[in-house]
Amino acid sequence: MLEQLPILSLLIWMPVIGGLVIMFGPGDRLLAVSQRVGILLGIITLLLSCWLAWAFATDTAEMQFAETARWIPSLNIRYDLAIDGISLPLIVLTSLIGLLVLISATSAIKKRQSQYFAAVLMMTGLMNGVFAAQDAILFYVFWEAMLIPMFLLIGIWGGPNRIYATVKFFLFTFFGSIFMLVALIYMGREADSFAISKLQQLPLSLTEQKWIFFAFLLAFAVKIPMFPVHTWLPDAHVEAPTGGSVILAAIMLKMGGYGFLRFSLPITPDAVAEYAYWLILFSLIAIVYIGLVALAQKDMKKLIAYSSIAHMGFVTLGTFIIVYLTASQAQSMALQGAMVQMISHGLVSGALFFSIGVLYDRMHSREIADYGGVVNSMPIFASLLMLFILANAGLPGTSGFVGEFFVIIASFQADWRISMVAALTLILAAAYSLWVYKRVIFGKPVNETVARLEDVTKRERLVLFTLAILIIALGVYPQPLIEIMQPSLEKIIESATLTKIGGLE
Amino acid sequence: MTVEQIVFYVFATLTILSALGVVTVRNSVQAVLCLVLTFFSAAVLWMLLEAEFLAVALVLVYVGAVMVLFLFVVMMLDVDFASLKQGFTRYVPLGILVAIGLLIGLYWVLRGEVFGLEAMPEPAKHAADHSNVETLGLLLYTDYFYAFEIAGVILLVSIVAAISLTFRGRRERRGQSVPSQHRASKDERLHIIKMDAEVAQDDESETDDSEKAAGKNRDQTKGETS
Amino acid sequence: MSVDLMPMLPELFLLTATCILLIVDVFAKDFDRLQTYRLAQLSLLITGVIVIAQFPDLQYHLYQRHFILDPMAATVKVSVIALTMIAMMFARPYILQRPILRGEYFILHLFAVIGMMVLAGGGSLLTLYLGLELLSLSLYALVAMHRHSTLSSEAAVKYFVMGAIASGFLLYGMSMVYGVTGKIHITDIAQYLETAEASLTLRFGLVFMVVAMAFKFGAVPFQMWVPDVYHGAPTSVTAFIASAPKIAAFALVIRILGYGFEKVLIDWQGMLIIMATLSIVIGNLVALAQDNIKRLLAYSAIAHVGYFLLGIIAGNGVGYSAAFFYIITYAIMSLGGFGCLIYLAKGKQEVSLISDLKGLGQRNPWGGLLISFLFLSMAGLPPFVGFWAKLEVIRAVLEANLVWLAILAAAMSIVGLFYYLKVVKVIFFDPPEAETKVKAERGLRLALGITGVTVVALGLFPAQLLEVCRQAFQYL
Amino acid sequence: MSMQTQLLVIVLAPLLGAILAGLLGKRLGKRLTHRLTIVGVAVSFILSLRIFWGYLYGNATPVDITVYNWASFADLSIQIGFMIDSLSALMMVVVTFVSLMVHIYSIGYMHDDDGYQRFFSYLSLFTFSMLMLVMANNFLQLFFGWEAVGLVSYLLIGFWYQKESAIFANMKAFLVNRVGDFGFILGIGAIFLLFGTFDYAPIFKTMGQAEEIMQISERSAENALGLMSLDGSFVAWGDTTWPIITFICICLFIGAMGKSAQVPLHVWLPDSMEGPTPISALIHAATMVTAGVFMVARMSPLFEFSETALMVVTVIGAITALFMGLVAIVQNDIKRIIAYSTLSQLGYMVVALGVSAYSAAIFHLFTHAFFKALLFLGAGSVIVALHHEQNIRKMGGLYKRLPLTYWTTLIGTLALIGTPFFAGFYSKDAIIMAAGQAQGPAASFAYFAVMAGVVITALYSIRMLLVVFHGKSTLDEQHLSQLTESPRVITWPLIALAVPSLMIGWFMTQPMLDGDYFAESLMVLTSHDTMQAFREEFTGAMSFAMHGFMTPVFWLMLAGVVTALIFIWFKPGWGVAVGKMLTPINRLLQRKYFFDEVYQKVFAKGSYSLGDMLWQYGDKAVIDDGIVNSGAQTLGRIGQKLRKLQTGYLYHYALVMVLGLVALLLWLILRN
Amino acid sequence: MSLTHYLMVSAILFAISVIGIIINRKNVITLLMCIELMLLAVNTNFIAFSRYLNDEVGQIFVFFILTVAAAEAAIGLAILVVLFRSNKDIDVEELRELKG
Repeated sequence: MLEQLPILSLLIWMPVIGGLVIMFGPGDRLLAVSQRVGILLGIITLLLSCWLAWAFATDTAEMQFAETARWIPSLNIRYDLAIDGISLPLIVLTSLIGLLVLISATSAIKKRQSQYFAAVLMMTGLMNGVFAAQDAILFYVFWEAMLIPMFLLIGIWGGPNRIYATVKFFLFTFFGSIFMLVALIYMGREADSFAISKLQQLPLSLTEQKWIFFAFLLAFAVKIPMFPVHTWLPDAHVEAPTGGSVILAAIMLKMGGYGFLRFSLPITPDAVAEYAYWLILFSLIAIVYIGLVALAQKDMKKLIAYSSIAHMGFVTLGTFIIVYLTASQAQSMALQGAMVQMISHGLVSGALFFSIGVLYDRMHSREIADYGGVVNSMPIFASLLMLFILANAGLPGTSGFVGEFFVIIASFQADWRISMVAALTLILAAAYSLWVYKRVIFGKPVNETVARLEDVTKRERLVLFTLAILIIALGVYPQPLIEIMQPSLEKIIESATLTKIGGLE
Repeated sequence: MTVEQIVFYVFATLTILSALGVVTVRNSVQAVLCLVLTFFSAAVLWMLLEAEFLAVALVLVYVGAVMVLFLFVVMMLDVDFASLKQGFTRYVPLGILVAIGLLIGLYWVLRGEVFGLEAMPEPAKHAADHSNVETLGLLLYTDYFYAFEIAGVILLVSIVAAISLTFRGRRERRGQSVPSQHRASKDERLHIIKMDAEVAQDDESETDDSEKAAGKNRDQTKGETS
Repeated sequence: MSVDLMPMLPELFLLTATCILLIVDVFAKDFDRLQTYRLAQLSLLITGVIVIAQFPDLQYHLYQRHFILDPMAATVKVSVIALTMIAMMFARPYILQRPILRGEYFILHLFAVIGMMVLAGGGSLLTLYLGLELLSLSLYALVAMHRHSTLSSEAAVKYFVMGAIASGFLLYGMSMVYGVTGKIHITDIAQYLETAEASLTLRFGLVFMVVAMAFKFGAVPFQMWVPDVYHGAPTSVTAFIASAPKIAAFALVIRILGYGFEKVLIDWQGMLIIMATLSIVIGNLVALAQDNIKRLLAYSAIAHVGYFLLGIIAGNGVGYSAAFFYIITYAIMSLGGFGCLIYLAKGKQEVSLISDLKGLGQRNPWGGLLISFLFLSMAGLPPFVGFWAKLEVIRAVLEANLVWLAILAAAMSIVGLFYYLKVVKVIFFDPPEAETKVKAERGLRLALGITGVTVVALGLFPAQLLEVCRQAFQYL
Repeated sequence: MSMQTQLLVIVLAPLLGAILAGLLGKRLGKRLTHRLTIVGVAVSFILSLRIFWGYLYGNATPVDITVYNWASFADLSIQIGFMIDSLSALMMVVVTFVSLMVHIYSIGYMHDDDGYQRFFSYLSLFTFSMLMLVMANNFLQLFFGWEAVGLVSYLLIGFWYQKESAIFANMKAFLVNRVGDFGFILGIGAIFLLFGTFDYAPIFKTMGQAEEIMQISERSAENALGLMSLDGSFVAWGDTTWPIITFICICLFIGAMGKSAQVPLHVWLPDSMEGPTPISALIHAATMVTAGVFMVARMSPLFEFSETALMVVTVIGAITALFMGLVAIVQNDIKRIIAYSTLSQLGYMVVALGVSAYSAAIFHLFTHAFFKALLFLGAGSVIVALHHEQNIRKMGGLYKRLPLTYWTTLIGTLALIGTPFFAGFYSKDAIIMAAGQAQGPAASFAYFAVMAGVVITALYSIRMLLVVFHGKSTLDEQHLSQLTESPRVITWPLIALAVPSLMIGWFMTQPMLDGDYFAESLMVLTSHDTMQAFREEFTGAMSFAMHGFMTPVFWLMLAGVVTALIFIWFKPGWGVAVGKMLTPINRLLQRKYFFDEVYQKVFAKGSYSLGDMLWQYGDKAVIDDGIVNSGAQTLGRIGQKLRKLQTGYLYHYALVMVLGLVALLLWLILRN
Repeated sequence: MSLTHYLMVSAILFAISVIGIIINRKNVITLLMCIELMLLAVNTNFIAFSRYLNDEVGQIFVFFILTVAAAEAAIGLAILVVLFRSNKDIDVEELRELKG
């Protein structure tokens, strides 16, 4: 029965339209209705995406669940949706995180809650769209459209310095993506089609590739974010409401990594080969430099934000190291590492931001110095946070380990020095993660408020436990995920390692 | 030098000089008169170019109507011309420079090699019975009827616009103005201002202040309703 | 000699209706000019219907080739009429509260529409000039309509003087063109250029004309009037000036440059590149420094003209249709933008500073949302129509192999986004200073709704409009 | 039960106990919690023992079992599985046995603690992790276990999370271990580069072939590696190159240094004594800290092929054995003394590894597990009796009050100092002998170090024993009289550990050192075989023990004992005097060679301030203020400047327009 | 008389009008007059061309320009009146409420 439904469209538009309906329908006046409808939509979205995962054929790199329709015939822009092995996990992740954010918002958000619901739902749908779009312009539309609800999310429900943060966020990301648009149009003209698959096959000279590569790089590097265009992220995270941070960290950053895999590698393989050296260098800087910076943070959210940047450094490292790898095993391992790291970071950073949200809702402070000894009053929370912190530090058995391990091992195959620098994260990540944990959770309660904190509520427990289970499950048994992604990654490797300029010159 | 040439040079010089007068003389009335002179001498040049109808029209319509309108306005506005700042801006040199540059450029494209007699010989003069008016009329009402219609509309617009802009209604009318009453909104009539509650009576200065404020407020309200 | 006047029916009908309305207005007793307003709207509607009913599928040169009827002309006419109707919807409540309320206000709109229709269908330099003047004269008068406002009259004087200089330039250029070619018809000029080399004199004339046209759009360095007039004119008039006339001016440019001087593309292309670059850079940068919202929109208009010119620069059907699309959508957006300002004006109080919009999102979520849509659309963000416009012109520039220009345009649109965001930020994130809810009359809300919905709807489904714009240039 | 089921039960039983105790602890209550976890560990122990028995007395062969496919792609598959051979079987028994004892002991020790259930959960979790480590059949799983035991160690050191020193110590422990892991993971990377797999079996097989080549054709190790094309090398920096095999071994050894607390990564172990004493016994003496030793032994097929790596191992081990022992002499905290002793003993084991006496190392690991756990538990018993007093200067004369504790501790001490017939004697003397047999300067240094270590060990052990149990009590009589022996749950494990401390050497020397117990699991090249002499010389425990009296080792030990007796017992004043004479050295030892201070300043503070600097200057000043914000401001300023051009003067407007016109005309002319 | 002569006269007129607009600080009326001058230059141009091309279209064009110029003058003056009424002044230098 489900096979006949345009399931990807549903995944995109159901939340978007649902969000609009909530905002202009029941709204805040009938908050209970809004909440229920919103969560119901979230659940349905998640179920649908789970069904996708279930029905997904894992033995092929073919695009699946394809939907296609005319959209703008004069420009040959089509409404093409389909997913492959790298889209699917991200879509499931998006739907899941979207739902969890909704659930946690019911208690955490005090003002204009229905609008918050609407924004989150819309964002969920649009992000699903980013991962499902197979037409470059459609992709771009989702990519940019998503900024707007996020902009509002930070701007309306954010912290004191939210306006600076949200404008900076918006401008940074726009700054990146506008050049991508130029590149897409350029290629669309050459290929007479905006279908991503066509663009991937488009023969391009090295100069063209370089320009296009930089345009893409800007877009994805800002989003992911790579050093040195990362400074929007700490600000945005700090000021965003919990849900905003979660979505930002868990999914939005992944779009950068997804972009690299979907666009940069297959479309500009020669330019990638040309510049991989620098990208690897910047990834390593992200890992070490940002790791050190994270150590010095006094604000919990900022710390996690910086740690996100460092973790995403592994994604870029894994993505670009394949240029220097020859063995197919190692190449697969590198990309698998990058992908698993993305999914895992989605879960872990989401969980961490939720946890900070739990604390923030009680104490209204993100300063590490305001906390201490939380474990005394919130033991369950402390245990869960321990798990997340350790996953953040990449402890084996949690999902955080898998990606880092793969990337470190794979990069070793290219050059042990790269691997050595990357492996420093073992120390740095542990240092900043455990140190913040120590200061916040351990010790005697620093003040009366901390001593009187209530442990996690049922709702919070549901959210955190869900993530905890997934984090462990992925760490202990990543094979199902890897199996889904492998054929698609192989295809990417294949196109990324084939030169495009041979035929031209 | 033929008569024609003499006429040309005389009136061309006159045109240019009087045009310079328009931009340089202090008094606006004099400037208008200079402009009239410019038009007159230009009309003579037009005559030389065998555009009799237009030359006449220029004098009749332009000098007779438009320039009179200018004069009329100049005088009606009753501007204290003496108080108007005299002299030119410090942009005079720049302005002149630019204009000279423009002129050189124009000379270059209009120079003898391009539009001289060799390139563009003067056509034979029309016979004496040739009616310039007739030719134009024929064209205007046939080939150019569409443009002619539009020109009519333009004149209509100018009439409507000029009246609409300047007509202020009869002055003596003193009835109520319904539109202005309609326009008024509540908050323009009544200002509700925040005042401190009445405090102990010995604090005189404060009551004084609030009374003043209230009084001021009353004045304001009055001023706006009247 | 009998002439078939049917192709001119829309113009004729509108003119007749306007004349009748002029008389009706004199005798109308209602103080709020409702009757005039309604009749004006009705006549526009009927005109529009006639245009659509007569929508040509070929290019006709009629009335001694002074009048061209082709899809482009018809499209321009329809959009001009539609935009004027919306502008009048915005205007009514605005002028109702100010001493601008006169029947002539609407009648001048109608005259302006006639002028624009003439422009759209102008087949010779003469008719184009006359159409332009008809339009301009109406606009001068409209700007000065707020007779008691010093700002308004100052704006009118500046507009008038600058406009008159510009039309002087235009005429001077036309005279040169006439002198060299001996022709005033667009097709004749094109034909002349087919056979003869364009002399420097002709090109000089072209420069003069291009300057005048650039003035009409407000492209740098001929933009000086734009901020002052947008700022000083009554907001309802600004809304009108900023929308429909731009489309008409587009028609002018296409008729002259696209049809007439197609052969000397290389000359005017260079000029347009210079002007487009300057407009994009200066418009965006100066807009950044504005705190008055009308001026901000004015500078953003300058920037948008720069983007719009990118489409023309391409110098082919694709480019023109891109520019056409751009200008139509921009007209909708800026009409909506100024409409919002009318919507937000409290009583006689004008919205002038950006900070006056504080907390609008809370006081009136719908209004805030619509305004944000419009601003984000102007910034070129999907899923709003502005995005497609930007996409189209960038595509056109790339078509012309001007990659650097595309990149510059893209880069400056970041600056653009910055100041649009500043406004959106004020609307949504700043706490309101006054608690009063914004109330507005139905027509205004409707008009705003139309523009807002259009911006979104076209953003999601731009294909039809794109197709129409493409159709308009199939004869090139 | 099939082998796979057995192994799964061994691993999962403690895990199940841990999960139940952790999640449902509060609901289960204390009694049910400890019963559950003890049953879990007991089951593991019994099954482990059975397997061990099979290797010891039966003829069980190594097993390599895959449990599930963890990840597989591009014809690489990484599996979770178990490799059981004599080595891992031995480790399993040690782990489960000590763990069982500690579980039982903890019933008494932790009786009144609020975190009772949590404690048991951690203990069982540790058992699970440690079993995963020793039973792994591939590097990934090894690494998992490696980190998991580190985690539990972290949790347990910080068990009393309100104690500032504890939560500092646990973080320190984890981070220092992470430094080791840093090396370890690079080693794994190199292994994957060289062998293309993470599984032990193919690696061992390859190395076995290399060994065969060496033996058959009498080639050198390098030659053999070359034939197997395993002789790759990396460019380190410039022209320096490293053979991969050396790189692998050194990296792996860095991991081992972290876990087994070798200098300079030893700093965490003394601090880890902040945790409850049973933990110190289980994790920081018997099992986890020996994981490094186990790992190197497990990797003997690799280490054997790198002389350089073995040399490094020897030197590091020797330094640790000698210098950490010295520190123990001046410590006053009962647990810290034992901790430094542990460091020193670990040094012995590592020396043994370095001289290729893997079997001796493992044997010492084995005996050490018993007697050191015994010592810790004994110390715990004292601590409990004294209401958590750990300073030995506040103790004294306890032997009457705590007889059982005293006697068991005595057994442990005697085993530690290497009294013949006690377990420690066999293993330690074997190591010393092996070191003596080895060639080269590193081995000579190591031989000296371990010999000196014997004196030192005796010195601090006896000192501790005397100060705690004999001598004058600083407690008043009333207090003293209230002291009672610990409950049976505490004493029984002491006894249970005292028995193997006393006797295990007697039984095990034969199979492990003389026999071929490890034949299947350890690889020693003939040229390195330092245990050869041992095997030739002795035929059993008895002959070895008898020989022991005639070696200098015994006399050194005795000298140590006597010195201790003199300085502590007979002439305490001398001790003070000597201490004063050697003030600088004393101070150096008191401050533990300033490792902590230097690390704190250089690494902890250094990286914090570096991070802060990068943040303030790199992120904030340069990127944000320097580029982003100032870029925006510059644009704004340009906008303001340009805005000034709009003067409002009509004639300016006209001027600009005309200028524009002229400029365009000029452009047109110039263009032609 | 060659065409150039006439064209140059009108070019000079054009230049004078441009100068007049730029340098004028007096009043708006002068500006309007300068514009009239400019149109006169244009008209002369057209008529001269018309004569030398022997083509009446130029004259027709002038006819319309004259018409439009008259209309323009009317509206310009009307605006001037409005300005005077609201500002009590027609000084060009005072017209700078709108700037920036």
